[in-house]
Amino acid sequence: MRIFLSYSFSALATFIHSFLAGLISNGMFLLVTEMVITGVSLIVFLVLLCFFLGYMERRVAAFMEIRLGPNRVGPQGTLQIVADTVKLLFKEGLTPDSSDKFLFNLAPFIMVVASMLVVAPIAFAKDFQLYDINIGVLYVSAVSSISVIGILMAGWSSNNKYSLLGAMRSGAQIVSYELSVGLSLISIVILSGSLSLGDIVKSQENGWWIIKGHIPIIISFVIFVIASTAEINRAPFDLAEADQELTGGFHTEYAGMKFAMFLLSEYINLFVVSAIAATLFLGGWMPFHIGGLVSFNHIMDYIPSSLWFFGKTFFVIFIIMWFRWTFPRLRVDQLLTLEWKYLLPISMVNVIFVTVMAIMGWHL
Amino acid sequence: MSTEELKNSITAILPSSTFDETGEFLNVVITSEELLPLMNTLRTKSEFDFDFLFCLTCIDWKDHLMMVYHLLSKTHQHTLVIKAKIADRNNAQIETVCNIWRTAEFHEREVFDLFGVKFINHPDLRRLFLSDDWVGHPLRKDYTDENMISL
Amino acid sequence: MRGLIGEDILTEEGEFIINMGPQHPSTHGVLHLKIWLDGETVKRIQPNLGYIHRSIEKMSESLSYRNFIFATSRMDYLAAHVNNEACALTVEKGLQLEVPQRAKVIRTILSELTRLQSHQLWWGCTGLDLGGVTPFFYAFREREAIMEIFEETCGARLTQNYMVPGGIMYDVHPNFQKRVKDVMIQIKGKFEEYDNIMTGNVILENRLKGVGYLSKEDALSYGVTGPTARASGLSCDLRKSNPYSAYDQVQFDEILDTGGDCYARYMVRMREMRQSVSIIEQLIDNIPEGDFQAKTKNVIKLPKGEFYQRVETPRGELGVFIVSDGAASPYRIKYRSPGFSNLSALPIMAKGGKIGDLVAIMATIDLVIPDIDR
Amino acid sequence: MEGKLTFPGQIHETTDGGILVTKLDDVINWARSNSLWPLVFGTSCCAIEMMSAADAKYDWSRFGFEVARATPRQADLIIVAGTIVMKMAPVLKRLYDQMPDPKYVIAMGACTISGGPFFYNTYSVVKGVDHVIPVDVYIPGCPPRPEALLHSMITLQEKIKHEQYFKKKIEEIR
Repeated sequence: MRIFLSYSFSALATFIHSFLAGLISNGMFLLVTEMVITGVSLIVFLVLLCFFLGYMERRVAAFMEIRLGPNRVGPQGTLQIVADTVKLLFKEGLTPDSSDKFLFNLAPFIMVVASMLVVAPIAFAKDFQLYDINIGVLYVSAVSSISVIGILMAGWSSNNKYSLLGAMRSGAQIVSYELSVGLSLISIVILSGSLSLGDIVKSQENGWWIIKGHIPIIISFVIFVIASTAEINRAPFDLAEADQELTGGFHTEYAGMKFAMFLLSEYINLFVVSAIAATLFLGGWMPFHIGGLVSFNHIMDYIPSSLWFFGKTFFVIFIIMWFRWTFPRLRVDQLLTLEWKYLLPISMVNVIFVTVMAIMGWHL
Repeated sequence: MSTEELKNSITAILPSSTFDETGEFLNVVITSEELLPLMNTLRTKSEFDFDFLFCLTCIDWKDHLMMVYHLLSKTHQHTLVIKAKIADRNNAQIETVCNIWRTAEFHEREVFDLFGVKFINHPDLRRLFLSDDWVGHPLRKDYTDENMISL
Repeated sequence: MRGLIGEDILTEEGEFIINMGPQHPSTHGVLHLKIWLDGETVKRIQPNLGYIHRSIEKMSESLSYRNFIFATSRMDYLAAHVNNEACALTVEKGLQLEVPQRAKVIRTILSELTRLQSHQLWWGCTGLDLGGVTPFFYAFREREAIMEIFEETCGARLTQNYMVPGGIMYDVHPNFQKRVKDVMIQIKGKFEEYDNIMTGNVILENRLKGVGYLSKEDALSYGVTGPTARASGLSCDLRKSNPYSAYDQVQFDEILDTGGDCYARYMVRMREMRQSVSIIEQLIDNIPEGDFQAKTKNVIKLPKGEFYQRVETPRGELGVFIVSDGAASPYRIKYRSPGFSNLSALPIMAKGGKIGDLVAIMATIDLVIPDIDR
Repeated sequence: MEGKLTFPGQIHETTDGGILVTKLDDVINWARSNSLWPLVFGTSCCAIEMMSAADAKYDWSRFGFEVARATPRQADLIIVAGTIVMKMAPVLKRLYDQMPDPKYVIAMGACTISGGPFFYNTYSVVKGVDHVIPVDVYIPGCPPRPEALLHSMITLQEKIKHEQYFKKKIEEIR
């Protein structure tokens, strides 16, 4: 009961830890057991989350496109994605004859692992974080770019010209947009003075950075959302897949479960990117606080921190989906122009503004 | 230019041509060898200025093939039909006009494909609609095909 | 550079060849394009046709003058009424038949409705090709309303076969006028929505402006017609220059643009839709009473001779060339289809652009492959 | 008791593989039938009606069919929408071969069933797509209405629901 009232998961974690410690005496073995439990539950959680995101995407698309969307399989179509996944599981897992079989089969796993790794430092709720690395922001931006290797691997090993073109596009795209993502993350690091995601969330106790940081942080937020949409290859930046140009881009030759893993990693990436945006700019699990208004802040505290986190994350996810279903796709040179001529200079200047703001203490 | 003026001007250029005025347009019947010089004149000479080849096709009259060129001048708004008679059905060939009107390139490939008329100096004379190993030219009247079921 | 199976993926000149189609989402059917690429830049294109060549011309030679019209509905299926009208007009020209005024007006209204729905579908598919899925659904919403009118009028949604030599096959449904008026009010309200979702979009403008330039001279030389040519400043609207049916009774503008690029083609079509609405509104209250079909013999025989009729379809100039030897079926039929000539200009338009540009160009030429292949 | 312990009574071989197998089959059939991803493939008029079936009025996304894939590797279903001519037939065959199992084919419209309006006096039309690839469901019409296409896809769903994937696997092992 106390666990629920305090809205903190530390009690739950302590309970599980002490329960396991009672069973297993060996410290090393205990650690491994706990890791396995955490890992499995994380994967299950992410897969379920992707089911939901897939469903949400199709319903949001339908909503934008004045139609209904899946509503026959299960109540309101909720089981549609389950059906799709089970079907893909039992679909023939084709490996084309002329492909590089090892790389071809490895690529989807790299994609999924790369996107799952980024989940580690994210704080889902108060005291609910897998591992609060002290260089969390650095870790996130470093690990998230591993996925480009997966894409290049998939594109090259397929031995298909469309796949190769898609992979090349994606390589150029992710490497470029990484810069803007990094610079907009840095502006928060400058203000909060920490690379740890836990500390960054705590630094927003008296107001979220998007409110405290005035216009420069709003600009970084916008740049972050645009650049990370590009980084996770979603429309209007989905040039690597570009149905109408490259039929399927880097995953043209993938079938069955291997293709499902690309979908899985796409949705995990979507979640991760939105979660990072929510953590850095919108306060993560931190409730809506206004510095000085104690009673108001107390009332806000009654809303569980996990609800705050997922509320914000899904808000960002909805924005990214909204992009996808309203904008046409950019051309490949325009994509790079947007990054190198607009986003990068703007974010560089913005970092200077943020630094000045941080030194002068103009932020709230 | 009116039909009568057109007739006179063309007779001045090519006395051997014959005219047929029964239809909507003025038809000029020539032989296949006379085609290219006449077409060049019709395109370049400013009094004709036929700048738009709006239809190019062929008719199989069983004993000979007839190329039909529908010409239009956007500046003078007059229309003319040139008919070039190809006497030799088995070795049908005629000069290409695709250097004069670019649109002829595709139309001539179509005629080559379906009628088997060879266009001399055509830049890329291949079958257009049918696969390269197709035997025969289907729009000829004597074309037979075992897959073709007649009603 | 070598591929994994030891096969060169680049040619000796360092070109990268890809085959787009026959099955490819942006070729609008089964067109095959062989593309020589330098990186992402298109160096050369070779269209390869015939994947839907259905031998309509050969087939028509053994059909009667009443029957051959049905195949043209399947040629350019987005403009079936216009195609049927072209054939009917040619046969009427041969018979020297005067069509009743009522049939003329109804033909014109239906042709313009056809143009409207064709342009709407084009608009939706352009959005789809450029990567924005949503316009497709907005376009189809209004298109379905027009489809319902067609269905009520003649029982078919796409392949109508409603215009016959002498007029129209049956009289229109009593609801016709009311429904058309309702749909026109609906559509007029939606143009602004179309502009909001697509025309004003900065990404769309960047994708289309300056892309796929076609000069007026090239357009004329390649025989390009329709909105594609009019966007290059080439005046070629047959409804104005050679009016048929009831086009001489209505006021409308020939839409011309001088841009010559994809954006100009886009804008020409967007503006043409408004003109079509205006034409329909002028005619819908003035459908004269009287016969809907002139009397024709049961077996139509055209006199010996050649008959040519040009009409303006949503894609350009359709020519129907009938050669008659006096028998009950045509001796030779040639369809000069608009898409065929428009496609021949694709290689010069796409040269030097990116793959994404090629998709945009194909979208704005508005290709219908069965119309090209016949 | 020493020696072999025998099961008291008789073991009856169940004809359809027992409850576990049938239930698994039910699950797979449910998943497969509810997740038919069509290939973006249309040759002529029927393709427009196929697009109409995707639009807001008919909306095949209700059944989960809207994930149209451009690449045959990821598709479960070819809707052959439009005439197939001699030049296209090898391409269609290749597309079909490129699809992973299980794969289904719907022949949409008269042309794909028999050549339809292009049956007589044509030299290039394949008279029925079943000369090229096996067909599961035929829909007549020229072109069929979008409702008819939806009906055919629901019919295909019913057909899939009677498949016995695991039972066949077990029989293969035996």
